[in-house]
Amino acid sequence: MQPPIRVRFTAFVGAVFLAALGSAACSRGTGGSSSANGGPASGTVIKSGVDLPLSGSDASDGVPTENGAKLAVIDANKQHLMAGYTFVADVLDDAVNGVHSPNQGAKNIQSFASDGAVLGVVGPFNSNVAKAEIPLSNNLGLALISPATTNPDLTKGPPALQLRTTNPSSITFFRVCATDDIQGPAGADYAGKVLKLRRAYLLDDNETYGRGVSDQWARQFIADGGSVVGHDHITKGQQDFHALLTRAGGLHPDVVFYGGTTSTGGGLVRKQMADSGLGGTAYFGADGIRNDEFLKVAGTSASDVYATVAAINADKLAAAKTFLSEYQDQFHQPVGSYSANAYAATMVVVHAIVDAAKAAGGKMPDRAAVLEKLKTTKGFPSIIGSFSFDRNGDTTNKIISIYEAKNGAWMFLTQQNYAK
Amino acid sequence: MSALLSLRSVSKTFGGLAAVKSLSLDVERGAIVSLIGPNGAGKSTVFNLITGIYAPTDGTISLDGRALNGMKPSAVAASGIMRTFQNIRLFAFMSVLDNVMVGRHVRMRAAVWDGAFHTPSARREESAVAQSAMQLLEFVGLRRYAHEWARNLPYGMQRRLEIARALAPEPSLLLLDEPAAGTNPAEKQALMDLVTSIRDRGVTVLLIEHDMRLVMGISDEIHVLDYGEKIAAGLPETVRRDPRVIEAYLGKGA
Amino acid sequence: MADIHQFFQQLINGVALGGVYALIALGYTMVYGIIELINFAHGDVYTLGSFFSLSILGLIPLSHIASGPALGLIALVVILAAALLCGIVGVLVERLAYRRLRNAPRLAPLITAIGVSLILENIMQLWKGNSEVPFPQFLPDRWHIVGGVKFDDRAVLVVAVSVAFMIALNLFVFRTRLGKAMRATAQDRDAAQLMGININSTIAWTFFIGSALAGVAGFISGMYYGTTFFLNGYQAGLKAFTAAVLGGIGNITGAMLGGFLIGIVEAMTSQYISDQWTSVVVFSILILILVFRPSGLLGEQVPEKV
Amino acid sequence: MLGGALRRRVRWLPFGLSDAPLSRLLVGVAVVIVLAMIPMLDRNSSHISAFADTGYVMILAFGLNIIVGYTGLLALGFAAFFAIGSYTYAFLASPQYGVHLSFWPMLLVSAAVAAIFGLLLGAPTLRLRGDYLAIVTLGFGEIVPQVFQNLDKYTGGPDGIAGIDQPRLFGYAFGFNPTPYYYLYFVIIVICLVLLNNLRNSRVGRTWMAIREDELAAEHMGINTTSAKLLAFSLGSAFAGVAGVIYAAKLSTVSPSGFDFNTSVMILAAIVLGGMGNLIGVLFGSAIIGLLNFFVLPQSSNWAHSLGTALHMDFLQGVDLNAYRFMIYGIILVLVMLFRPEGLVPSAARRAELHAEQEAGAGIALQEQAEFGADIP
Repeated sequence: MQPPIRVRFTAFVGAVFLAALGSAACSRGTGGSSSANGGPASGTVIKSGVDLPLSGSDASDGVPTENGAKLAVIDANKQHLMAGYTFVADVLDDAVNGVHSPNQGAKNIQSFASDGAVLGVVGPFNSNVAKAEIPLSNNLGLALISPATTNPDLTKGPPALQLRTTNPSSITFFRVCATDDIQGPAGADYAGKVLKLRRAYLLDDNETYGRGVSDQWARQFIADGGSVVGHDHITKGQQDFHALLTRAGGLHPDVVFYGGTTSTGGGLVRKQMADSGLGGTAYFGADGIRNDEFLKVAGTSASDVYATVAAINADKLAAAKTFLSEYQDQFHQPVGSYSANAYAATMVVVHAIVDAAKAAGGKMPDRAAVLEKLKTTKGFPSIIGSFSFDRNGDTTNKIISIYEAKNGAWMFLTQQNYAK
Repeated sequence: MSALLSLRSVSKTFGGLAAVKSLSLDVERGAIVSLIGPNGAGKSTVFNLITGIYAPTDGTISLDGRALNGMKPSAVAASGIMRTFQNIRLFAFMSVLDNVMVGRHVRMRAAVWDGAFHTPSARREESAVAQSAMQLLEFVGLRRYAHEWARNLPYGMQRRLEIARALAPEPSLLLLDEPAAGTNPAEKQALMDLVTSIRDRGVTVLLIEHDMRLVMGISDEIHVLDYGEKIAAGLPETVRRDPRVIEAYLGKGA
Repeated sequence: MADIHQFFQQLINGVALGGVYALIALGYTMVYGIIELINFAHGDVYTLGSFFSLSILGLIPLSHIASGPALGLIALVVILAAALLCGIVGVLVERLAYRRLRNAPRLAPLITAIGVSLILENIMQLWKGNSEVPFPQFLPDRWHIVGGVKFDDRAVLVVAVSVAFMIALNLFVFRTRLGKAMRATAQDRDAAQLMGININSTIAWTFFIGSALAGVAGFISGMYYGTTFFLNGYQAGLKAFTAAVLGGIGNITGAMLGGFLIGIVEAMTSQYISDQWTSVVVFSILILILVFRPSGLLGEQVPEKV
Repeated sequence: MLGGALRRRVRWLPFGLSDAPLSRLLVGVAVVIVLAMIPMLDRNSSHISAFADTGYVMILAFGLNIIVGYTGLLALGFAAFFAIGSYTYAFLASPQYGVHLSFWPMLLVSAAVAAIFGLLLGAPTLRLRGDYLAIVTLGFGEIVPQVFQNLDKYTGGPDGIAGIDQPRLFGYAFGFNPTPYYYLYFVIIVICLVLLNNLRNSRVGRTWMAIREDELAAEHMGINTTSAKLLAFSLGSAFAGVAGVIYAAKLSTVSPSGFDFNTSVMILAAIVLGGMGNLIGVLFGSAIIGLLNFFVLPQSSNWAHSLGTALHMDFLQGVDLNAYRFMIYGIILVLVMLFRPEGLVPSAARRAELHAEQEAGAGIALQEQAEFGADIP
């Protein structure tokens, strides 16, 4: 006498596993993501991965940057750079709960690596995400070109060497923006020499980028004759800064420097400064707050606010004219600080792929070949000016621009090239 | 020969309220001793004092000459006193067999790794315990339900299962808290037989019961509590005729 | 001197923050008192309160209204509307998610409450997105200086509104029939039922009042911080729960006291230890209180039934 | 006859496998073979990666199931122990301190460290009532990631620790290839299943369940409930420690944000969905939650985006189902608790067997009851 229910259970177990298996098999090859290309895809697809924070507070940084990368892919296809091949931007979001996440970034790189059609990745936006991704890209031999990560330790010196765990001698991480050892001091010079500020209170979000840029800023600010009256860290996800800012108010600063992004609290801090008696105090930050989200969150407090950006202002460049008009036509929204950089970064990747393909006789190149081409990039003409990558993977084009928030908008003040 | 369980001037007060007042009581080895009294007389408090739920405010409780004061319930159980509960407390979503086996745990030695790796010694122990548990279930007449959830048994059987569980570690003393509550006359008779045969296995029984026929039928000795005080003690016939007992049960002027 | 000023300045920050915590803590404590459930979703009802306020304010052409009294009236209307809507949400949650489980093992409604919390958070995310939402600052920016300590109208508003609602709640619970019914149900549900009290409606009212107070807290925190965020309720709810436990859970006065104390502890930690450690300090207090004095500051020790 | 053969037990098998009838062993072996073949059938490594990640959900769910399912203690901050396990490995096998211990012994070290923290938290708190315990563990779950975040000199702060070492086995480097991790999880899960099933049917397992069913009665049966609960708590935490090591190694990075309340909720949802206290249920529950989290939701966002591109419907481009996965967990928790508190997989098999052994009309009113603590087939 066989109990019938056991048979049913056995069948159930089997059925569920078969179903799982079936779904796995069926969905094979559908790992594609949102993509943009000019016209219908034709021929073999070559992907450029795009890893940026695209949701929540970080979206106001990530989305304009993503647009820049997408536009580059569209243009590359229009120009028919490679016969028989179509370029596709494969976009992944590295924000979790609306804030950039190193864990998610690492996961994204792993999924790019698992797709043979991805020959290079544009991104990430945030330095701590890059810190988690570089060891992976180094191990996997997958090129990573960041439009916006500015922490110097990602490319220079022993800390950078430590990130290249598998192949210390091989560079896989490149960037087309300047770094915080330039951005920080440039901002400090402006604060001290132009705005004549003397007493700075520093606040950072304790992330790679925020901590680094505030230290760099402070060093130069002191060198310029100013003094730092206090330096505190805030915690991600914090909402109430009244107590912290009240304490800061007791130190009587004439400028508060914030190292971090809007998503980690840059806007909220500015907004709550007014409640704590710091309403009339200047606010200085770096590229992490130079976005629309900051203006939205800070509201009426978004004035007397200064921010540096480690990239050129595309509005001022003749070479970027077509880019700017195309961008408007395509996306109907303002360009971000790093849209043009993302366009340039994507173009560098695309051209490296094309060059590598030429060297391989028109066949689809492998990642190592693309990497080699990137390493030897010299005098690459781009909409943000012509640049090369140095032996660390940094751009030779080191421009810092400075902005001020006034009446709910960012106004361009000045920019300077720090290339030696 | 000294008594198995002895309470010496045990008192327990809750706030200002005395639940048990200076109670002394001996339970002789191999006897069936009953504790009776009207509701609220403090009988269950006595059980809770013996088993370590409450610490006595005053007095000493000892088993076989060893003091139990201040022991946790688990230590009391380990020293050889097992109990049942007035409102049945079985492990509802465990099998009947598992319930009895849990009762035997005090005497088992298998540790985590023995359990996880099913070491030979653990396996031997496990099957020996399962076998003796099956024998106990046979003894209380529940063998055929060994693999049923405890909660699926009817009320009377749950009472018997609780007894089997309490007998599992071969205790020297068994405390039964109103085992006949809610059972029908036929079940009562079976219960009387069961309690007698438990005594015949060499387990001393201390019983709280309301059913006078049952108490009078099986007890070797009866202690009567009223308002936390012992008002009478002795053989069933003596207690039955005691005017203070009659008064306590039926009220003055009865 | 400066140190003393700093201390009082922080005290004001702490009291303002504490007022918000206290209002939320009241809901935890009332619900726990009556059905012994940690209503995990309560913190999200608070955030919902600020979202409701935001939407109602969006309907009012604020820029056309200039006079002070009219703005005050608007504030009052928005508070009451947010309270009403949150109260309704609270009652719905109780009806749909908790009532069925009133006699289930304790863990079941707690797990359900976590589920409800997640659902509410995601509804808010769908509604307003997952970034900070600015809150209209329609009250004039007026500063007061008392003995060298500066504070603005919004701090006054937060403290005044929270204290006013706490007084109202106390009067309600101790002076009205429904309040009596709530206290009786909290004492002994079965006995209360035998005395002719409608248990279901009493519990529903408890949820309504607790959630309405959270709604009020949502409005004033929106005014105070100038922004709101769909996940705010999680941390704020936990801290308010800590406040309720600190004061003695089930005890209304205790919840208020606990709320203000937690607020002050946060501000002082920020001033004298480090702002980064405020959450750790608060949650350590939670653990220590539960371990060493589960009855809290004002609660009574209730022995478990054997 | 065949039925009889299938019900027979195979005496010579070790580790208690011989206690299961042949039929179940055959089903088990078949399932194991099928699952072991998945990486050969599906060569998309991002799929394999998703399946592998489901493995850590399963191990965590096993651990939490000991605490919540077997022993009936509601622990809400379980991710804290996952974090402790991950960071222990990250400290001792990364450039952070320049220490590079081998992966394999670290599985045990991290398990032990997590278990010790389980003991430290449990010792003072396990006597608390159920819902208070839940809140204490929740508080602990909040504190741990905050501490990792704030002690930036030692832990890398909010950025966490990157460049964590990856396992090698007999010279074979796992690297970032998900397939070896899939098999590693696979082997560990099979071992866990066998050991946990044994444990459940042993003295320790029965003790836990007795505490869950009636703590006072268990105490009166001579069970030291405090030490039994501590054992459950620390053993459950040890599972989280093991999961943490593999998780950190596979991702090669840890940061505090990976261990927040949401992670604890995900694991709780997994065991509630499958059926608390029931191993097969927990396995199914965590498989469903894991696949949903790592496979279905990320894919479905892509599908929505592709559809949006194809149909020129812009709003579909913005769809991000991933961001709403906690909505799904919330709905799961509420619906399961309201309508099916025993979870999706009640152990029908065991009950059927029991019924078959009883004579018809045994006089027991069998009710359709929730089956906590059901057996594994």
